[in-house]
Amino acid sequence: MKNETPELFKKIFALSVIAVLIVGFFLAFTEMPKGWGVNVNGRVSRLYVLKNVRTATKSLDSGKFFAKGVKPLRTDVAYTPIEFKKTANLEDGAANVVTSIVVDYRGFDTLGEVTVLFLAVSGVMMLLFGKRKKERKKKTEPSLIMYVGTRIAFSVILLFGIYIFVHGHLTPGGGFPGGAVIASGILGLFLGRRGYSPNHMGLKAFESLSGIAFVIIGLIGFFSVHSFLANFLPTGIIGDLYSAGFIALIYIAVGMKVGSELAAVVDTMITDTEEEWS
Amino acid sequence: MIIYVATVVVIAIIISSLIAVFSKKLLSSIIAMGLVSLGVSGLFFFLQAPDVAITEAAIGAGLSTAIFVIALKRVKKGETKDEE
Amino acid sequence: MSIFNNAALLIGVPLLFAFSIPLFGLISKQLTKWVTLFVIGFNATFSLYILLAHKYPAVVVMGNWVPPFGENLYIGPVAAFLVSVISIIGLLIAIYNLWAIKLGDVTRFSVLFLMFTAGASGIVLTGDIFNLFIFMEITGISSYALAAYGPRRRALGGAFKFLVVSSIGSTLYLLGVTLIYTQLGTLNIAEIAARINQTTPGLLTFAGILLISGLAVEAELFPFNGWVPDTYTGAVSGVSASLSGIAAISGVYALFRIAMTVLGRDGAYVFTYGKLDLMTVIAILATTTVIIGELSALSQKNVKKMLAYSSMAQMGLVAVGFSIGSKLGVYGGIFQLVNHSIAKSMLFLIIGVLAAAGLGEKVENFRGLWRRSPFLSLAFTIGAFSMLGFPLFAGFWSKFAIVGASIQRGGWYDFVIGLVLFASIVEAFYYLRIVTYIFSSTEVKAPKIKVSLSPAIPIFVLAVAIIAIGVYPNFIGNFSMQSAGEFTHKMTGYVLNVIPTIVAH
Amino acid sequence: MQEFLQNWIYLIASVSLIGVGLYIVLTKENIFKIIVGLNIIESGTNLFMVAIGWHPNAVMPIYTATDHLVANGKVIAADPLPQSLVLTAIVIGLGTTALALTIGIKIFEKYGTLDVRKIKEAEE
Repeated sequence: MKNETPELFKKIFALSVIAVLIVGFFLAFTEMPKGWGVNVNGRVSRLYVLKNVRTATKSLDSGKFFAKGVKPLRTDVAYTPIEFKKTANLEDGAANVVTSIVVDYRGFDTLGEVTVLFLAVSGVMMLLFGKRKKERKKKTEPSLIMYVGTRIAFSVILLFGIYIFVHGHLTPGGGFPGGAVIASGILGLFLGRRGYSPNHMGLKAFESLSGIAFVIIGLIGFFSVHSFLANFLPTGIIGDLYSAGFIALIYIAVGMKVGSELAAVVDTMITDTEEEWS
Repeated sequence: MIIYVATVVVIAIIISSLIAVFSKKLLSSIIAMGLVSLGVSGLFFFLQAPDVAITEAAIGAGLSTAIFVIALKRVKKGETKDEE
Repeated sequence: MSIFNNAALLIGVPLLFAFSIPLFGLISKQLTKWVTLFVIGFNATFSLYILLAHKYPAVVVMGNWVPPFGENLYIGPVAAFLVSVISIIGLLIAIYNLWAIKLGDVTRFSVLFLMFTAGASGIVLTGDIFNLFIFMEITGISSYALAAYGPRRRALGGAFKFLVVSSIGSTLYLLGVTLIYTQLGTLNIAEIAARINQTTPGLLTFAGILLISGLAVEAELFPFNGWVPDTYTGAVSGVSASLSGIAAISGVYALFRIAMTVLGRDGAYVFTYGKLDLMTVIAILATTTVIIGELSALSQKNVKKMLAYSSMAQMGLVAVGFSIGSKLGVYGGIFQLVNHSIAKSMLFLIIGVLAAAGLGEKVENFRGLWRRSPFLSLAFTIGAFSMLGFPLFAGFWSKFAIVGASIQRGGWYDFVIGLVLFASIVEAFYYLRIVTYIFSSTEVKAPKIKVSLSPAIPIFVLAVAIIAIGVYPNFIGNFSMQSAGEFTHKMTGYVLNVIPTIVAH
Repeated sequence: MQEFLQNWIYLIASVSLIGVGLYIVLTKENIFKIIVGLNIIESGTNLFMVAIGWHPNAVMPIYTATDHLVANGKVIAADPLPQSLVLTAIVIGLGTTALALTIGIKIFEKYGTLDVRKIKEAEE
């Protein structure tokens, strides 16, 4: 009985917090555009979809962009038709608009995001650092089919992952899911073979070098166009594999980084370690 | 029409999130969480967001759950039950 | 809009080296700490150059997409000043870490510490409301991991609590950002700030609550600061020092950048938004924080826990200063923030040195410290006097400014005088208790404490800084005053510097 | 009915996920369960963010066969900006989860329990 009262209070407290939150959200939802009311044209995304940020920038310079008071005239920005596999030399040549926002228009966010993942992995490795324990007695040895199957599957999964991040600017996908797919292939190797352990030196080098590659691509933009993470390559014809400038390069770096990092997380978490503070 | 399918998925998601709350076993609440992620990634397809859907399926539903299970295995010697 | 793209290196260089530190770690673990030191040193030098050569106000354009369409960093007086403070304190703690961090995974610790400092600078620099979230996560994730570092098991509990509270906080922040985006269709701080009146009142009120409660976690305000004592007590002293010296600055900055620039009105005082007087709410929360923090600190036997509660109370005082809303009040808040960072990080570093010498964390353990180490005793006393606002120490001027601002503002803000007085008296109680312990004599012969060079340098520099600010407050005060102007006058101070044509009729 | 669902169903779903997650975090004592709660909150947030950029006539924001993202000079694609933000948020969520689980594992190694109350008792 003594123990139940705080439990009950806790539940009531939680429910009241949630109730306040729900009421607040309901109020906010009634006032915000939703469902049929959503209009992308009033938002900055319109410029990203039309790939026409440069024109908007020019009208910003001449003071026209915010002409009516402080209301931006995004709907007035010129519309030039974009045709798949035909239109060339757009300011951003990626057919997938989400990718062009993630890597190009808001590439700095993505650099930060890669850093967050890197830091999380660093934290995991720092906390689980220590002497590696000897593998305990195996209870079940995976069957031969499992052993061979995961090895064959791994190469297929690896190829698929690479496909996803190389085609990030054309099809849905990109560096993050591609890297995650590769990491799940490596997870399969762990399941298929007891005591499997990847090359740690290689993982570390991969992880660092791909991260460095990302920053260096950014710095090339800094030194050539004088703006960090600027797209310094020609954008080509929309829809081609060789288009969209540096997007493919960055997504390759991101894919390799995410893949090696997530593999490192899986590896660190699977291996039992003994802490040492000596 | 597709909105009705989405509604069914939403109901399924909410049910599995409730399973995650009330299940006594940790493993089943982790699986329920994975199902929530999977359902949400399905909803992303209905919301015309294939990029997000693929990422959520690979990372949120796949790897996240896998890491959870691995971590659970490491602490399995002790308690796996959520003591109410 | 003047453009100063070179400042992108303040983020780019730390990132480049953070990614390559694991490679340096293959050569030697000790090398990685030096790499961290040099990179933060570069940041400190560069930001001091920006501050002293007066390169601000300027916009840093990322990816060659001009704001409000792309992402940008904005270097105003606030950013130039606070980044310098963050980098210098980071540099000093990195020097301390050369000595303190020897065990465990030193390489990864260096990565995390470097990005912790760079992330905190990023929060202060960024001009994009979503990018702010990213930098909050960079600082947050590295601080959870750093807080869990160390052989003591209570570090883990504190770190976990911090992680849970902070991730819920950042989720709330993200929801608030999303709600504002639905109506304004932009993520640029300057554009949102200029057009905040175009949102509907109910949505704005709720979004404001979400944003403020998300950011109050890092700023250590009342209902969201349950993590503070556990985390500060559990973590290694160097980490506690960086949490109170670096993360606190960026946390308070983020809170008031959103509350004053984004959601606020232009002009000297900041009043209602939507249906809610946000500043009054913050003032109430901050006052509660001060009272709870000070009273809890009073009853602590553990010095580190006492410092943690005191840190909470001081952040409350900073927030009170900001919430007065006048230029003088914000000046007092920023000044107090910087003084607190300097003094509190020094106190934590001293605790770290003492702990390494085998001295416990109990108050009684400080008995007779004067005989054992005059240097540390003197430094601790200086820090304590600055915390309680003794005249001719740094903390005096900032508390004085906050009191002055409340008198100037008048009305019910007069209570701030009483609050500051109350805080000072309670602080005098618990800090002077330790100081009297330090200078009381013991019969027992105890060996002298040897302080090696690398922890001595930061403690010495910080102690000298406290005295210097106390004797000559104008140097820092000048920068604080400029920063206060950026906060209170949001159009001329911030928005028009980023998007000059925003109100072209 | 259809219109109501189109306007509200995703918002209701996201808010209920956030609420359920918060309930777990606030009431449960098991560390792993709290992390499950954090994950559910995050799914809800992601759903909400994508939902605010969608309208019933929306198409995918990918230029494939034609330029049907734009009709009569108006963009009819779903808003790609929140989608890109969600991509970021998902990855950050994975990082937080991994770190939280690691701290959980360490706590279990050192305290022998995952129960928050027992950890508190062990401290005192």
